[in-house]
Amino acid sequence: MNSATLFGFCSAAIVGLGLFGLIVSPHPLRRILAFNLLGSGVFLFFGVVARRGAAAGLGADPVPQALVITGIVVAFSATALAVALVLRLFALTDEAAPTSEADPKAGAEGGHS
Amino acid sequence: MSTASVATTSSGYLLVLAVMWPVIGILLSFVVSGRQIERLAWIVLPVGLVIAGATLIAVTQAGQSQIYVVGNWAPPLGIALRADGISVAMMMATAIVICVTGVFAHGEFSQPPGGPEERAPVVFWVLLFAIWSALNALVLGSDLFNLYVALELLTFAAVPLVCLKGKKETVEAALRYMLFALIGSVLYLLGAAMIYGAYGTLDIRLLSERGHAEPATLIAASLMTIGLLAKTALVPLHLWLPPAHAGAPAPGSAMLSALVVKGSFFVIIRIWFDAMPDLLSFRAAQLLGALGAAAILLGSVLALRQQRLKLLIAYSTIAQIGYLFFVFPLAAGLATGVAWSGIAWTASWLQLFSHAFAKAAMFMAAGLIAEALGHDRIAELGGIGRKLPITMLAFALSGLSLVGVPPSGGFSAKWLLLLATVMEGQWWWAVVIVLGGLLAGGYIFMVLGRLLASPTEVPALQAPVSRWRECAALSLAICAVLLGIWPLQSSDFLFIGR
Amino acid sequence: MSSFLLVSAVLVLASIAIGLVRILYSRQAADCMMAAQLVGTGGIAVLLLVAVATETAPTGDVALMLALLAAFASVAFVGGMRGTGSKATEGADK
Amino acid sequence: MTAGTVLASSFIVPLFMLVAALGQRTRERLSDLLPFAPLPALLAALVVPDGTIVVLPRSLLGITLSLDKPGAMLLGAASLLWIAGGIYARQMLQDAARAVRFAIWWLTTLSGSLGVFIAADMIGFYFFYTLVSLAAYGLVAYDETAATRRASTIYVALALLGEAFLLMAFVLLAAATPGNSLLISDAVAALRSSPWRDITMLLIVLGFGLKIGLVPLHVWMPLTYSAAPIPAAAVLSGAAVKAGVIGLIRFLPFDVSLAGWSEVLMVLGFVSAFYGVAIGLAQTNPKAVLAYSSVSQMGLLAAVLGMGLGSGSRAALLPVAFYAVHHMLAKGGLFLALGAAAARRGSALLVLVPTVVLALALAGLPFTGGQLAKMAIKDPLGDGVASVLAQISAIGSALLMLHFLYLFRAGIAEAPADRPSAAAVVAWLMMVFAALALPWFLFPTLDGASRADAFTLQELWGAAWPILIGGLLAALLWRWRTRLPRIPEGDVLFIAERCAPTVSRLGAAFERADGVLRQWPIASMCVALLVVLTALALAMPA
Amino acid sequence: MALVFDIGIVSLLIAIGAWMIMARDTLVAVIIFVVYGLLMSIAWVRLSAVDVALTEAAIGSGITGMLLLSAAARLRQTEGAGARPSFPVCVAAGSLCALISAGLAGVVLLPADVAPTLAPLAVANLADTGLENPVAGVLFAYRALDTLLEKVVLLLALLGVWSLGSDRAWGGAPALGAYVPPNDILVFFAQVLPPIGIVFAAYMTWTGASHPGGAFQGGTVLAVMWLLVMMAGVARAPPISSTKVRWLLVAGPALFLAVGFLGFVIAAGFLAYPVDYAKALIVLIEIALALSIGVTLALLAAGPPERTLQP
Amino acid sequence: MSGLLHAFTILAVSAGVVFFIAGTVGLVRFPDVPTRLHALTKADNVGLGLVVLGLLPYTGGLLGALKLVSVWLLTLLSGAIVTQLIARAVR
Repeated sequence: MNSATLFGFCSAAIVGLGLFGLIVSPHPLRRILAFNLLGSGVFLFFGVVARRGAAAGLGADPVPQALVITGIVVAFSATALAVALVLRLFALTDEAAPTSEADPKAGAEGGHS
Repeated sequence: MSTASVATTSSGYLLVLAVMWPVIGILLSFVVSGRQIERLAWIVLPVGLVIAGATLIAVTQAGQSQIYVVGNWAPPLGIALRADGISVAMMMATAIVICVTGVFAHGEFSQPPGGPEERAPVVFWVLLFAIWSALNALVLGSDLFNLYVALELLTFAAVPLVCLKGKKETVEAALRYMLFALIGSVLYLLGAAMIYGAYGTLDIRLLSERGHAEPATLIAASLMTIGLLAKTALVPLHLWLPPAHAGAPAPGSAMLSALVVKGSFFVIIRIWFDAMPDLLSFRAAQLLGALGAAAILLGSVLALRQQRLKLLIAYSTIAQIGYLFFVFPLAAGLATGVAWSGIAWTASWLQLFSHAFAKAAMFMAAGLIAEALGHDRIAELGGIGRKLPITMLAFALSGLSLVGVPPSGGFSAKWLLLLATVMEGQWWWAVVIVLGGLLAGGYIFMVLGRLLASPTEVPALQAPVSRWRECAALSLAICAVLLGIWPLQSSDFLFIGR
Repeated sequence: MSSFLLVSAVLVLASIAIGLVRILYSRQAADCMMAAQLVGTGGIAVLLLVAVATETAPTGDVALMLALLAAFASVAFVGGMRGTGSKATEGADK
Repeated sequence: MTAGTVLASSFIVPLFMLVAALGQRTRERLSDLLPFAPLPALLAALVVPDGTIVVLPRSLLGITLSLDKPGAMLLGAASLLWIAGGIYARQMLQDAARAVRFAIWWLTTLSGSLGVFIAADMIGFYFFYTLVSLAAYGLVAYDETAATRRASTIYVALALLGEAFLLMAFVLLAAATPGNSLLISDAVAALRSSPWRDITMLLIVLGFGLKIGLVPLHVWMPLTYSAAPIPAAAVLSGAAVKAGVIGLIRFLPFDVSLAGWSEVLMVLGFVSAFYGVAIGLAQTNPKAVLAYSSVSQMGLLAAVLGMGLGSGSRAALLPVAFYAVHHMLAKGGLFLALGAAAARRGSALLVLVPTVVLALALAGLPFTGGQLAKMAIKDPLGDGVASVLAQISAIGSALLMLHFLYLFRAGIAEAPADRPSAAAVVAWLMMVFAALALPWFLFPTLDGASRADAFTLQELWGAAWPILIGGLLAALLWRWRTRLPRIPEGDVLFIAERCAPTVSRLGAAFERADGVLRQWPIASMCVALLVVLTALALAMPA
Repeated sequence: MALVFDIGIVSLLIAIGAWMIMARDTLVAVIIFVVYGLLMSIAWVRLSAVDVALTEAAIGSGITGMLLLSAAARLRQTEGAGARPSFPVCVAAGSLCALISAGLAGVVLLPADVAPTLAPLAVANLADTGLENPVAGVLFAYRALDTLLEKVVLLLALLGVWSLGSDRAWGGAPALGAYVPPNDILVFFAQVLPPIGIVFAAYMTWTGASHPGGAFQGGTVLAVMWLLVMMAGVARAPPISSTKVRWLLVAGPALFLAVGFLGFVIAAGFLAYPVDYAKALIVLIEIALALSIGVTLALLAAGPPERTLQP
Repeated sequence: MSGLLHAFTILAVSAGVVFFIAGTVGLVRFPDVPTRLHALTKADNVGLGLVVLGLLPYTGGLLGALKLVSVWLLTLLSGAIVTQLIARAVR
C-alpha cells in the first residue's frame, strides 16, 4: 500500500459519496455541493494517475495536473452558473406573481404552466 | 495501422478556422455594442458556412482525413484536430442549421433601434456562435479531454438558451438540464482519467492502437458512455429534455433538438467506433440498442399524449434519438469489416442529419404558430394552416420525414436501418422501428389534422408572421426531404478516414 | 527529523479532527464557521510540517494562498448573512 | 416527346400543379385544374407501347417506370375515373372555402393513384402507394363533422399500419434480392429462394389486403366511403383501392407455385366476398352498401389471384386487371350517380335506369362489361369449388346491388334538390358510358378472348341466372326487410373500439412511467445503474 | 509515518465528505465543503501536485466556498423544500454508488506494471517552450487549445449568469455588496488585504513560468481580492455594460487567440510559438489571462446584474 | 544542520502542537460560542506561530523564511478579523 493507492481509494469513496449525494439531495444547492464533491473525487483520481506517473525527476506527471487545473476552473464556472440558476429560480418562485417581471413577450406563448 | 507520425495535412488549417472563427465572434460580441452583434452575425454565419463547405470539399477530394496538429505538438503530448467523413458531414449539417436559424432568429432577436442594448439578443447571438464553435470542436476533436472541454462549451451554451425567456418554468428546466449534464460531464471526465491512467494518452487514434479490454478500460468506457447518454437524453436519462426543449425560444429549441443532443452522441460514436473499436461487446451493444428501443416507444407514445405542440415535438425528439442507438447493435461489425454494418452506419448518419433538419424546421414552425396564435395548444390550432400555409408545409414535410414517408431522409434512413436489421438477423429492432414509424405517423397526423381543419371561426393572428421566417423553416424541411435522394446503399463518403 | 515533523503533523491533524467533530456536532451555522477557521489555521500548520518533512518543494506558496484566502470564506459567510437581513442570528439560535 | 416522358408526366404533371399552387393566383384557381390533371396519364395509357421502361434521374428518386398490359389498362381506366371525379369535384368546390385544401389532397392522391400502376421499382412503388394512401386522408376529412373525423382517423391509422407492413415486406424483398437491384421484378424473382419468404408473403398479403379490404382488414372502407364527399368516394372506391390490386399483381410470385399462400389468399378472398354481401345487406346508407360491395368484389379478385398463385403462371393477371377495370368504372359511376340523382330529382327515371344497369353490371348482367369481367376470370378460377363459389358470390352481388338500388330510389325521393348541376351529370354519364363501353374495347386484348363469345347463349345464361336468383332472393328479402339486423358501418370495428380504454390505459401507464423516470432521484439513479449495467455487459462476453 | 499521515488525511476527507452529504442544514453543508476544500489542498501537496494544490486552495475552497456560502445564506428560508427520497430509493442508490466506488477501487488496485506517463516527453520538450514549469508547459504549449477553449467556457458561463438577470437590469451592475450596512472591521479588512493579495497575485502569475503557479492561481487571487472589496462595500460592482469591464474580460482570450493565429505566420502553425520568443509570449499571455480570469471569476461570483443603471 | 537547530525545531514545533491540542480541548470543553472562539483563535494562532518558528531553519533562504513569516502574519490578521466578524454575527 503506497500513498497513491490510498488516495486512489479516497477518490473512489468520494466519487461514490458525491454520486449518492447527487441522487438523494432534494435541494438544488445541495446537488451542486454534491457535484463539487463528485468532481473533486474525479480530480483526485487524476492526481493519483499523475502521482503514479512520476518520472523524469518530476514528482508527478504534469499532463494530468494540467487537466485537473482546467477541470477545476470549468467546475467552478459550472457551479457559478448553477448557483445563479438556483437563485434566479427561487427569486422567481418568491415573486409568484408575474407582474414584476415586465417581459413584453410574456403573453406571446402563454400557457407555459 | 501503425503509429505513423501524425502530421498536419494541406487543408488542416481549415479545422482550426472552423473551431476558432465563431470564437472570434464570441469575443467581439463582448466588446461591440448590442446592435452590432447581429451585424457581426451576418459576417460570422456566411463565412462559417464557407469554411464548413471548404472542409467538406477538401476531405472529399483528398478521400482521407484532414489533420491539424495544434501548435505542432504531436499527440500524445499535444492535441490534433481530425476531420473524417462523419465529422465534415456533421460540420456541414451544423453550418446549415445554424445559418438558417440565424436567418430565422432575425427579427425575434434583433436589437430595437434607438433603445438601449437588450438582454435577449446579445445573449442569443453569442450562444449561437458558441454552439457552433463547440459542435465544430466536438466533431473535429480527437483527444478525449479536448472533447470534454468542447462538451462543456456546448453545455454552457445550451443551458442559458433554455431559459432565455426568463420564465420560472424555463429556469427550472435549465437548472435540471445543467445539473444532469454536469453529472454526465463528471462521469465522462472520470472515464477519461482512467483511460489516461491505463494508456498514458487521450488521443483517440493512439488509443485505438493501444487499447485492449481490461477492467479499467471497460469501466472507463461505461462511465464515459453513460455520462454522454445523460447529455444525449436517451431514455431513461431524459428527464431534462422535454421542459428544456419546449421552454426555449423557437430558434433555441431548433438548435437544441437538432444539434446539441447530437453533439454528445457524436462523442459516443467516437469512443466506440474510433477509440475502442474492438471493445463493443454484443451484450453492451444490445443494451444500448434496447435503451434506444425504449426511447422510441416511450417518446412516441408520450408525444401522442401531449396537449402542447412544443412538448409533442420535444417528446418526438426523445423518440428519434432512440433510432440513433441502433447503430451500436447493427454496425458493431464495422471494426471487423463485416459487409452489412456499412448500411447501418450510413443509415444512422442519415437519420441523424434528416432528424436534425426536420426537427429544426418543426420547432421553427411551432414557434411561428405559437407566435401567431399566442399559444401552442394542439386542440386549438384549427385553421392555422390556412393562415400560415408555408409554415404548415414546413411542418408537414418535416413531419413526413420523421414518419419515414418517401422521398425523405427519414425514409432512406429507416429503409437502410430495416435492411440492416434483416441482414444482421436482429429482427427485433425492425419491430421497434416499424412501430415507431406508426406512432410517429399518429402524432404527426394528429397535428396535421388540426392544422388543416377549418373551424367555423378561423383564429385571428395575434402577430404578423414574417414570410422570411416561414421560408427559413421551410428550407430546412426541404433539406430533410432532399436527403431522401441519397442512394439507398452504404455511402463511401461516410467512411472516409476509417 | 522528518518523522518527528510528520508525527507533529499527525497530531495537529488529529486535533483538527476532534475539533471538527465538536463543532460540526453543534449544527449551528455560525458555530460551524469556526471549523473553517480551525482548519484554516491548523491546515496551514499541517501543510508546512508535511512539506518540510517530505521535502516537497515550494509549499510555502500554498500555505500563503491558504492564509490569504482562508478568511475569505468567513467574510462571505458574514456578508451573505448580512445581505439577507439578520438571518445569522436565526441560524445561530436554531 | 418520348414514351418515357409521357409516362413520367402522368404523375409529374399533377405534382407540378401542386408546386404551382404555392403561387397565390394558381392556388385560387387550383380546383379548375382538377379535370385536366389525369390527362397525361390517359395519354400514356393510350400511346405508350407495352413494355416501355424508363429510369428517372436521381433527383427524381431514380424511380423506374414501366408500362405493361395490366398496368396500362388500369392506368387508363383510373385516369378516366379521375377525370370524371375532377369534373364533379370542380363543380362541388366552386364556392367552398375549403376548395384549395381539397384540391391539394386531390392532386396528391391522384398522382399516387396513377403512379402505382407504372412504378417498376420498390421505392417508387412505395412512394406512390404512400401518396395515394396517406393523402386520401384529406379527401375523407373534407366535411368536418364528428363522423368524418372518426372515419379519417381510423383510415389514417390503418393506412399507416398498411404502410408499415409493406415497408417491412419491401425491405425483406430488397434484402433477399441479389445485387443492389430494387426492381420489383428482380425482387419477386428472388422471393422464392428468400430465407424470409413466408414472412414476406404474410406482410405483402396483410399490407395489400388492408388496401383492398380483405376481411377483417376492411373496417375502414365503409366508414371512409360514407364519410367522404361523393367525388372523393368515387375515386377512392374506384381508383385508389386498385393500388392494392396492382400491388398484389406486382408482388405475388406468380412464376412459382406457392401452394400454401394460394389457399390463404383464396380463403380470405371468398370469406370477404360473402362477408361483404352479408353485412352490406344490413346497411341503410347507400354509400356503405357500395363499400361492402367493394369488399365483396375485391375479395373475389383476391381469390382469383390466389388461384393464379397456386397455378404458378401469370395467366391470371390480365383477367384480374380487366375485372378490376370494370369494377373501377362501374363503382365510380355508381358513386357519381348518388350525386347526379340529387341534381336531377325532377327526372329521376333518367338517372335510375342507367344506374340499375350499372349496378347489375357489377353482378355480371348480360351485354354489360360485367358479363365480360365474369367471363374473363372464369378461366383462372377453373372448374372446381372456386368456380362454384364465384357463381354464388355473383348471386350475392346481385342481391346486394338490388338492395343498393332500393336504397338509391328511396334516396332520390328524399334528397334535397341542392342545385341543378350539369357537371355532376356529365361526370356521371361519362362513367356510365365508360363502364358500359370500355370493357368491350379492352376485352379482345385478353389472351384467347373474343367479343363474339359473349353472345353465345351459354354465356348469356351463365351471366343471367345469378341475377335472376338474386332478384328472387331480393323479393324474399323485401318481405322480411324489417327483420334485418342493422349493423353499423365498419361492423367488427366495435371490437377494436372496445379495446380503446385498454389502449388509453396503456398510454396512461406510459405517461406514469415517464413521470416516475423523470423524477430527479430516479433519473440520476438510472445513471448509476446504467454505468454498472454497461460495465457488466462489457465485461461478459456474449 | 507518512503513510499514517496520509491515512489520517484520507479518512478525514472521506468523513467530511460523508458529513457534508448527510448534513441536514444546507448552510452547514456548505461550511463543511469549505473545510473539505482546505483539506483537499493538503492532499494535493501530498500528491506532489503543487500547481493543483494552489488552484484548489484558491478556487476550490476560496471562491467556490464564497459563492456557495452567500447562496446558501440567501436561500435559508427555502430550507426544507422537498424531502429526501424514500428509504428504499436511498438504499438502492447507496448500493449502486457503493458498487461504482468498488469498481473504481478495483481499478486503483490493478495498476499497470509500468504506470504510463508523459512526464519524460513533457520535460524533454520543455526547452522549446522556454518554460521551466512543466505544468505551465502543458497548459500553454502542448495543450494550449484546451486552455484557450476553457477561457471561452469561462466567458460563456459569465454570459449565462448575466442572462439570468431580468430584462430591465441588463447592462446594470450585480447587487453584490450594494445593500450591506457599513461594517468597520470588514472595511478595514478590505483595505488591508487587497494590496497584499495583488502583490501575491502578481507573484503567482510571474512565477508560473518556472515554478508552480500561473495565470489561473494569480487570476483567482485577484478575483477574490476584488470580491472582498465589493462585499465590504468599499467599491461597488461595475455595471456589466461597462466598456472597461468588457475589454478586460476578453483581453486575455483575445491575446491568446491572436498569438495563436500569429503562429501561422511566425511559427509552425496555430498556437505554436517561435522558439526564441516562446517564453516571453507565454508570460505575456499569462499576464493578460490573469487579469481576464480575475475579472471573469469575480463577476461570475458576483452574480447577474440586479441594479438598473441610473442614467 | 546543527544539533542545536534540531533541538530548537523540536522544541518549537512540539510547543506549537501542544497549543493546537490545547485549543482543541478548549473548543471541546467550553460552553458557548464566544468562549470557544476565544480558545480556538488564541491557541491556534500561537500554535501556528511556534510551528513557523520551528520550521524557519528549513526554509533554505531568506525568501522562504519571509514567506513563512508572512503566512503567520496573514493568519493572525485574518484570524482576528474573522473572529470579530463571527462574534458579531452571533451576537
